Amino acid sequence: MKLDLDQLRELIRLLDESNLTEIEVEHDDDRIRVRRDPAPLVGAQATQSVATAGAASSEHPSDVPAPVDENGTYVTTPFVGTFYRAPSPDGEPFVEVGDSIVPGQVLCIVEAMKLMNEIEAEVAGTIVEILGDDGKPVEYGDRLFRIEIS
Amino acid sequence: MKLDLDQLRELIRLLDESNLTEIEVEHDDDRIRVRRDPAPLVGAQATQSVATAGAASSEHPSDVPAPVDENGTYVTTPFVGTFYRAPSPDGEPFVEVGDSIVPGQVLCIVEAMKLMNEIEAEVAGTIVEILGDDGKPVEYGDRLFRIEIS
Amino acid sequence: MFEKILIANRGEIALRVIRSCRERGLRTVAVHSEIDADALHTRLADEAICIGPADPTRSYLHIPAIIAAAEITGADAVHPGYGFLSENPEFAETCAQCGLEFVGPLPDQMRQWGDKVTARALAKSLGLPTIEGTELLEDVEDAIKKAESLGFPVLLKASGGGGGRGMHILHSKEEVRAVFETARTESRAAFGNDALYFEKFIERPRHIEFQILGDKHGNIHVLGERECSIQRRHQKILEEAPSVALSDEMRSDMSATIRRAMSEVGYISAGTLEFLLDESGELTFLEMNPRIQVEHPVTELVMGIDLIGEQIRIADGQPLELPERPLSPRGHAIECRINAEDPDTFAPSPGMITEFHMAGGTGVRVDSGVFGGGRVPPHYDPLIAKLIVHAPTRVQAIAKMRRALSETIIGGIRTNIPLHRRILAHPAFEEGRFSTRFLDELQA
Amino acid sequence: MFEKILIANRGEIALRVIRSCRERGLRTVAVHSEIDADALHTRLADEAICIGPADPTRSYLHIPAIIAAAEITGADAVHPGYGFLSENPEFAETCAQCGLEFVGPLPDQMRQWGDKVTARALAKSLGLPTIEGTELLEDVEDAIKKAESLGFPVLLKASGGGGGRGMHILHSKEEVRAVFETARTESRAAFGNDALYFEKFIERPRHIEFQILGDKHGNIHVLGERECSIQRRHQKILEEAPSVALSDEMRSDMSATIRRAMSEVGYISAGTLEFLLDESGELTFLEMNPRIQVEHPVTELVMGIDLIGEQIRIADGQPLELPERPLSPRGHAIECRINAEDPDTFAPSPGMITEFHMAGGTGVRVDSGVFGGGRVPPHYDPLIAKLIVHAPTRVQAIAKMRRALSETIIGGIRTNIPLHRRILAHPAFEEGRFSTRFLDELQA
Repeated sequence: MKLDLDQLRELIRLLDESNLTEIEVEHDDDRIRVRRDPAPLVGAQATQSVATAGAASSEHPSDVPAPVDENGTYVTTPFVGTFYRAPSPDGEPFVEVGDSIVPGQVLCIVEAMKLMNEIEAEVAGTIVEILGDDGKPVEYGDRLFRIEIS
Repeated sequence: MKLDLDQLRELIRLLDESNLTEIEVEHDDDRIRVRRDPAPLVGAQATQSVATAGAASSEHPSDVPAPVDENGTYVTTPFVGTFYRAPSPDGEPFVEVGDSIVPGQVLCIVEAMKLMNEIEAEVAGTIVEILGDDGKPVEYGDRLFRIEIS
Repeated sequence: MFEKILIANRGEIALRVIRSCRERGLRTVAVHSEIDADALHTRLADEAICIGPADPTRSYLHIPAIIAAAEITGADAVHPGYGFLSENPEFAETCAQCGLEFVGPLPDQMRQWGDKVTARALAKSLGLPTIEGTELLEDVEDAIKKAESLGFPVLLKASGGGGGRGMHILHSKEEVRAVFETARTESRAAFGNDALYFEKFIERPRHIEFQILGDKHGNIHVLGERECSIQRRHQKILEEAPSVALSDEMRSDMSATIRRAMSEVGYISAGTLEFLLDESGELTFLEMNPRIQVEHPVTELVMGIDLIGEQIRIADGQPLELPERPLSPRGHAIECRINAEDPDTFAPSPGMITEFHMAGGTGVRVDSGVFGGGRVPPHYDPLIAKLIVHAPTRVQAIAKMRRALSETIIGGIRTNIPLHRRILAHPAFEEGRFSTRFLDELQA
Repeated sequence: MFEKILIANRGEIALRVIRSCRERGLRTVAVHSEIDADALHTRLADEAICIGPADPTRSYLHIPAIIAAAEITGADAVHPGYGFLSENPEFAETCAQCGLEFVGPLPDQMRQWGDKVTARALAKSLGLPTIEGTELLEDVEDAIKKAESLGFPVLLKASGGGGGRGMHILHSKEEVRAVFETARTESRAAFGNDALYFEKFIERPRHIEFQILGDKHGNIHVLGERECSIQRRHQKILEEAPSVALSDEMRSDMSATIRRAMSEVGYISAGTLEFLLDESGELTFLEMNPRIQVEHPVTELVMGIDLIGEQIRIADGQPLELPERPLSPRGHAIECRINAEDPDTFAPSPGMITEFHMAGGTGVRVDSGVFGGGRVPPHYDPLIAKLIVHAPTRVQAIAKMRRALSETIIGGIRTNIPLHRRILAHPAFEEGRFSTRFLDELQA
């Protein structure tokens, strides 16, 4: 089977848009595989309670570029737990849509085992969408914020 | 998926060369299916013991054209049984490679349940290959002779 | 002992027979149609012979091709499975003439039990309780007279019918008058036989059947009953063993009666006596199927035996090795027939099986004839797999079957799994309160 | 009773736990890594939570993520399966601190039995026969002295080792001198612990293990033994129950001894006591595994119980409902571990499973964690399925397993099925004459 380049380009685009790291298409003896390295986690270096600024920790290596598509960059959660937009029930949200952010800035908290894990920004930019629901559970890798990099 | 005609022709050629009646190729949501009616049986009208000449019997309808490819026409067996090239162990073979044949001519016997089923030619032509082994079992649809149609 | 057995069937029952043969060191020959060239029975047998095109009348029902396949492979015996040629006495006779042992009853026994009216008379003469019924009906006036003496409602049945076809429930002589001639014409068209008779109609019966095995040495064993009331248009969908409707005393009394009756006729091989159980707890003989049945695994599980293996041993002339005293069922077994069909319309759903994951784990048995990537051809029975569970109690068996259905994933075709889930979730089913009308009422 | 259980595992054991939960009406939560997003346990649980990337240290071994998953789903209990966190007392303690019932023994019991030297001393004090062995070795001179007093050949073992790693057979004091320091360094690197000791080396032992269950009410049941001598580099490949090497008297004597010992320590949940059986028929305690084991199904089949179900009932505080008298094994069961690996080189063979047809039919149980079209990731244990058979006798069980292997079709990856076929075809295996060296000798 002949595969034209448009088709291959389409596959690559699909891969880019998704959370996946690999797409494999098998066809009798034909197989197309497009693959990329695992998606990095913006803010993945935030560790329990006290967020470490800057470089990735050895526990959560994230030395690959942040996933960027036409819609911007996503901040995903490296923790399973409950998503909170504010430091306390009555507190002001850390960020709102439209806010400019700088690397190291706390964007939210993911609580697990009574520990408040702060998630920090890794890039400078603007919050264009908040995808997590305040007070609701999040799984590992869930997208929390969409950011337009400045 | 773009399918070029060469590819389609290749599929059709594969189908023609095979015993199949259908080839289906799936590729994600795309599917190509090439199909033909069941392969006709040259000589299929030969019934038990006494071969009926000419038209197909109702038991073995074969009113579709014989399968023809670049290599000629094949005579296949409509009976499971033992293939014999001659009417008796010491007899002369019904046909040899190079022989000219006419429709209705007995080409061989397939024995089953002690009955000698004569297989007749349906077309005029020349025997170019004998594919059955004398005294050996044949399954339904096995090719017995290759014939070049005259 | 035989060395090689040809299996004159396809699908799950062909695999079932291959399994029992292989465990006994017997070689197996599969026969297959062209469309079944990649079917599982074709792939898993030691040898496979193509015997004809997809049309079953030219392959699985074509006696000369099957016998010829046995000849060229040197098979010693033929197992017919169920359906196809399994109840065809001519096939059994042809096997015998060609020196092949037919794994089943004698041809005359197949004839004896094949015709329903003959079978009922025979059963009666053997002391089995039979449903009240009439002789064959001469004409419409004779029919009205016989219906009135039997008492309405009555069931008008075709002597040559089967599988629930050709039956009419009649409540008055007006209905007899309205239906009789049509039914006679239908019967002639469908079965080549226009003989009709009446049976007493039981409003809400259960379908209960007893499994038997007889050997060539005069031994008969009765292996308990199966409950097969969950039917759609007289087609069984879900079966279980034992039946909640039978007490130990009823079971043991009827087993003794059947054993006496079948010993008298010297029945050989596996067979099933089907009964109706009426509201008052009376069992009446319905018919006898002289073959293995689809639902045999539930008996195997609760009785701890291999029915197909016993069939083969019997055909080989070996005596049954089962204990002298009747076996008691241990635990509870349920079978769900998985059909390739729409769960609502019941329209067949042949096609490519894109995904196939059957349930596993403890107490789960899978008898299937298909595989992921394989194709369900439109030419044959839609039964693609049987899911069978065994647990200490009926409540646990139901829970296990629900669990097993929940993890069964079949993609690419539609199946009746949603129907099975509805049945198993129904309070009346859970409580064991149901009749053969359960499914019609559930669907209504 | 619990309402919801989180399963802190993947693969076939996660499915196994889901099955027992579902049959009891318990809801299940699967946790999974990113690469297991489409795995069977993820698909078949009632809820599934992604807890981290493929690397197990960041997902299946990452305690905070698992606890957080239990918190956000409101699970009442955690079943750890085997491997991963199943023998981690800190995990069990964390569960307890977070209000989650850990389905397993108490953390202190896990510690008691987790260290081999402590465990052996405890076993000895409880009256279990233990293999002759030494205290920890101080240095090479101390080692030589102790080896000579024990008598060569001796087995040099790492106190923190397990699964057969870190062991050396030594035949002379020269060999002790040559190996001691290297072994100490290896042990420190592999187990974070350089404590070494000697055991008497048995040339051709069998590996026999006893299954126990203890509840929170002080009841202990011993559920017979398993024969696990078919090993490759101390990894079990094929297991059976019962063992042909044990007489009824040996079984019942050892069961009584174990029951007394485990009652004394008040052991809770499922556990396995592993023994070596030497050529003279003496059983000596090797170690105790405080968890469910891979090969538990062979015990389930011959004893007719659901070990995972009992584990859950025990964790919930319910008393064992097993009979007072020891159960006797019924029939014979064999398990083949199907690994995604090259059957000759044993190199892992991860990849896409293009075709997956597991055996079915009577007496065949399949516990699998994969499906056709699914992928075996390279990050985890290569065990993809367990094929388990149950038959009246060992000869029939072997025939059934051969049959079951013959119809198992797994495409796209390599598996060790050819190795299983070789084992089952070997006369010494058939006759039951083998030791833990069987497979090494077969391969040689």
